[in-house]
Amino acid sequence: MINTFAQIDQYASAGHTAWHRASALSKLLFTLVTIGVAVFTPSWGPLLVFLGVAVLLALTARLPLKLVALAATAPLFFAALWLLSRWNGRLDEVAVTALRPVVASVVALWLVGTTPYPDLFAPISRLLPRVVGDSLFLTYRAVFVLLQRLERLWRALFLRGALGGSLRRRGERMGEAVGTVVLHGFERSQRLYQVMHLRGHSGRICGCRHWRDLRAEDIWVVAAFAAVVASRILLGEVGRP
Amino acid sequence: MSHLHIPDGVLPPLVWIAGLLLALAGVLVSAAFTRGAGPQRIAFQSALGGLMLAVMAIPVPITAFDYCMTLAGPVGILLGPASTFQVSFVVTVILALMGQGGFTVIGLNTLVLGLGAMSARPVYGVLARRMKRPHAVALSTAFSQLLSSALWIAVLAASVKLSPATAADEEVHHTLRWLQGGALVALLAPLLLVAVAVESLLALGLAHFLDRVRPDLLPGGASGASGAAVPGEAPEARS
Amino acid sequence: MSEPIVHVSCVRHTYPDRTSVHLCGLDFVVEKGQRVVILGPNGCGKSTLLYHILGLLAPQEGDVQVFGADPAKHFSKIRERVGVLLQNADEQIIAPTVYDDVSFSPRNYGYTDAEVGEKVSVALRKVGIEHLAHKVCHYLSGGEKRKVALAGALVLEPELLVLDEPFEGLDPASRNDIVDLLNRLNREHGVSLVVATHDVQLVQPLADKVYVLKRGGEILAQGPPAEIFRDVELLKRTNIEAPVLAELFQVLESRGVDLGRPENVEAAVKVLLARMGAAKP
Amino acid sequence: MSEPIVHVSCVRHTYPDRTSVHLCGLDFVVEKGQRVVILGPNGCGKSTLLYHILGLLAPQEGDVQVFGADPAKHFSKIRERVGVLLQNADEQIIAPTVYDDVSFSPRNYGYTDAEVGEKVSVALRKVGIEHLAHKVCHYLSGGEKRKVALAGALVLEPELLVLDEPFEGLDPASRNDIVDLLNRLNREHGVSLVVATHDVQLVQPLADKVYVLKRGGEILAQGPPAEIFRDVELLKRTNIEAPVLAELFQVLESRGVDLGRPENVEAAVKVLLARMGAAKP
Ligand SMILES: Nc1ncnc2c1ncn2[C@@H]1O[C@H](COP(=O)(O)OP(=O)(O)OP(=O)(O)O)[C@@H](O)[C@H]1O
Ligand SMILES: Nc1ncnc2c1ncn2[C@@H]1O[C@H](COP(=O)(O)OP(=O)(O)OP(=O)(O)O)[C@@H](O)[C@H]1O
Ligand SMILES: [Mg+2]
Ligand SMILES: [Mg+2]
Repeated sequence: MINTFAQIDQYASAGHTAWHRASALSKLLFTLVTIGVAVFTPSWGPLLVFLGVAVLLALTARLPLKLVALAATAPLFFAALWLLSRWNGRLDEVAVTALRPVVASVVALWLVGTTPYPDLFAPISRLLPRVVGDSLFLTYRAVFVLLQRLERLWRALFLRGALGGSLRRRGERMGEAVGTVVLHGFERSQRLYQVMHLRGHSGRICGCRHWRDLRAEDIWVVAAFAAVVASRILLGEVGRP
Repeated sequence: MSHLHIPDGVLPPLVWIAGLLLALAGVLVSAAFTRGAGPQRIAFQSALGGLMLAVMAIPVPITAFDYCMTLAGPVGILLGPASTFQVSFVVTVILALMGQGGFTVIGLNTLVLGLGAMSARPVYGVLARRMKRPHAVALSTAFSQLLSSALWIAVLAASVKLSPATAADEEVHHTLRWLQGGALVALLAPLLLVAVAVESLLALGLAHFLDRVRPDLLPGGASGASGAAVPGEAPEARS
Repeated sequence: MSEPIVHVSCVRHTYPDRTSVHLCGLDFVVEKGQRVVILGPNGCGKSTLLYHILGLLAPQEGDVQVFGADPAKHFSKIRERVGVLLQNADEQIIAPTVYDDVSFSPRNYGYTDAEVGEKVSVALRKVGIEHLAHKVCHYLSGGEKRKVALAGALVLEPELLVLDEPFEGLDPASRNDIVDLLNRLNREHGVSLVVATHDVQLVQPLADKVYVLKRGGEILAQGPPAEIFRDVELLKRTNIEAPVLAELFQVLESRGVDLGRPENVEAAVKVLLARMGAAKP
Repeated sequence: MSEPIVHVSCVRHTYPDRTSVHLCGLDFVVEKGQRVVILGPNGCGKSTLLYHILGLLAPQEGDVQVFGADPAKHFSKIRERVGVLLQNADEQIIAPTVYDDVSFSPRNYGYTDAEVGEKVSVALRKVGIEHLAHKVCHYLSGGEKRKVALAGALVLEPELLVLDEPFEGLDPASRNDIVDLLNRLNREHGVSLVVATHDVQLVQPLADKVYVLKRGGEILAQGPPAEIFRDVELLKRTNIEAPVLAELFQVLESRGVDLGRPENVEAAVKVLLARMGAAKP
């Protein structure tokens, strides 16, 4: 997941597809509505269409197949536990239970894979108390700082012959390592936040691009939305358990 | 186990909607507590949130599944309840965006992660008077992990109870249900115990380090008498 | 050239671990259009001084004035007039791509898209990184990141630039590029500069005035670079070295050959040749 | 002095974002007891080269040999013989106190407590920081942290020291301290050095041999510092500047006054005085 995180971020920032140009707000609304529709859809017919739409979105956003597959399989473990706990032999119920989270997860991937984080957080942070909104942005940044630091730490441990020993020693060493990372992360976040203020931040994350201005490309988001609604209405009863 | 985030569309709506409402209320209440939070405080809580995410992103191959740590215990101790709840929320939102756990269950996931983490500070407060601070950190971490896991299983159980029975369910025999429950526990229990042990060990190492390098960050310490873990911190953590 | 825009007098800051930095001795003054360099050993308090100027630390004692305001209390009033580059440039990159990052400030101040685009492209051109506009910051080299951060500091055309070790980790050519850029900004736009650095070779081309701090924060001396670098005793006490040319001509003088203090290689060659020529039959 | 202990030939590494570094042109060779400095512009691949030597990156093409082994595969065999200081030295510090950190490697290799204590105090003495032994690393200044990291690298008495920009962020006196220390280690213990740096002023006192890389990783030239710094064309292409003295005497030579290439101020003063004296009646 460590790489997935960085990879998604990279695609969001560097991509140039129509989806990247569409506004963050419309993509966010589309994502929420689609997930909302999906979790209330009782039959696998429309869910299959949703999945098709979601995968199409992700692939036309030039996200690699591997990422899409990863997003599609991530929720399956929990879904399997759930099915195990109430197994009743109905395959159509299995299909519905598995498809809903997969649709949601692929749509979410498309959203974050086409929207740079400041634009993504700009609308979300407006719905939250200031402390939480700022913390969302800073936390996201902190992850990358810490991952980089962890990588360097791992390097140091490797070079200094530390990758061995008893479980207890390894645990303690890890703890110390995490300790240095905590302090480093704290100092870095503090400085980043200071710089944000110095550079004009005053309580509301400003998107970098056009998070709320609609553009021509948003028509494609509307089209995708239409496909979702249409299939829900037309195929609503197909494959109902 | 709290890291095993619940995805969208599996649990019945009643459960996740209730979770969402509760979590939103929690965010608003915690925000009221942290209203005066200075920039240092926000930076500190974000750094710890980032750490939680980063640690969750590193799989530790312990069982058949990659197990991920959360550091929820130490984070809860360092931040105090209100900030901890916010951090849990923020972490859950970012994970949802990254496809780990769903949007509709942001509430439930926040509650499972957050309530466990929030319990760490009070438990630590009690234990720290009786033993060395690192040991108190390790034990309260174990407690918070167990609480999270219990919550997680409770959510699952409540959902099974509340989900509408289909015609097929009527046919399923009672003993089969019990067997299913047993299988689930047999599958999860060892994983859970290993997880608690690893987390606590890590927490112990972290606490040893902080105890020597920044004792002021651990509550109940040298300058912890004033309770000010971070300069300019919100009043809530002083309570 | 004589209106003071920064005035720091006898400020004390005590860090949580009780390290105390007491910036006293002389007042730290920057006049409009002046280029000021701060020198001193590791840990003497250079960054602490800059943090006070930027309002990131509030003085526990003493007084700080920037553009007539107390930055710790009213920094938001003056922050549009101040551009900042902190010690670790990649810590101040906030947004994912170069364009996004440089546009961060103007967007925050509510400029329209057209204005933002205009300002950003001017800033990128000044620093010479137009070609990077749509790159992802994370993958740039150290020097490139620093230039991005500098463009972000310049984008609102500040009157005062505060730079903490802007040359660290840069190759020599990039260092010179930045010195040239700063001097151009100073000359053409009247930007005042406050720069903390360890690179003594760059002080003469960059500074009108040098402040020297010693461990603990005491401001020991101030003056034009040539004068500061002449004071061997001062330099030794503060872990600073004279630039090679200054040292060379210092030693020559001490051996009885006083040729002044040429500021660059060109000037040095000239006086040396003159002397050698003069000494010829 | 002629047994090669490091040999890198035509290594290519492509980063995930497709930036490709191709360390080709000349072979990179370090002989036993040699002091080698690597120069080159930002982002040319100096750190990438060092990572290959340390087995942190495996070559996708080409060949790396260190003490006769392939470090990417068998680094654990040679790890005790190699000491390392990476670009951000303070990120190499793992344990809370100085003593703990310096003793980290020997403890990992299973030395007894007495041996560990002995080794640590020797290492601390070499670097001159015995008085810091029981301090908490986190609160040390930049220069002190770097010395701690260096002591940690020295503690097992390595035969090869690999240093990535060890002078960055240090004040001039600390830089000289480290140069002196490295030279002493080389002289007294025969330690070989590989140092990547941007500080050209320190190259002459520190290096027997210089490698020059250009952007993309190509190894353009190698040779003793005096020779490298004479090649103005090469320097210009690789963003390097000659040290001030080299430049001064270069210009003097071009104006018809050839006084050789003195290596330090002392030597320069001598030839200049000699020349002036000689020119006198
Ligand atoms: N956050 C902090 N906590 C504790 N002590 C600190 C902190 N920041 C700085 N110090 C201490 O304050 C003193 C001054 O630090 P400062 O960073 O201002 O030095 P500096 O002159 O910028 O040094 P350098 O040249 O190494 O950047 C040092 O002794 C340092 O150890
Ligand atoms: N993790 C990475 N991901 C992508 N590209 C990288 C990564 N690390 C380095 N690069 C790229 O590889 C090239 C060589 O980098 P390297 O760090 O070796 O340069 P360097 O010579 O050490 O530069 P500097 O003097 O700035 O330290 C650069 O173009 C850099 O952008
Ligand atoms: Mg500093
Ligand atoms: Mg490098």
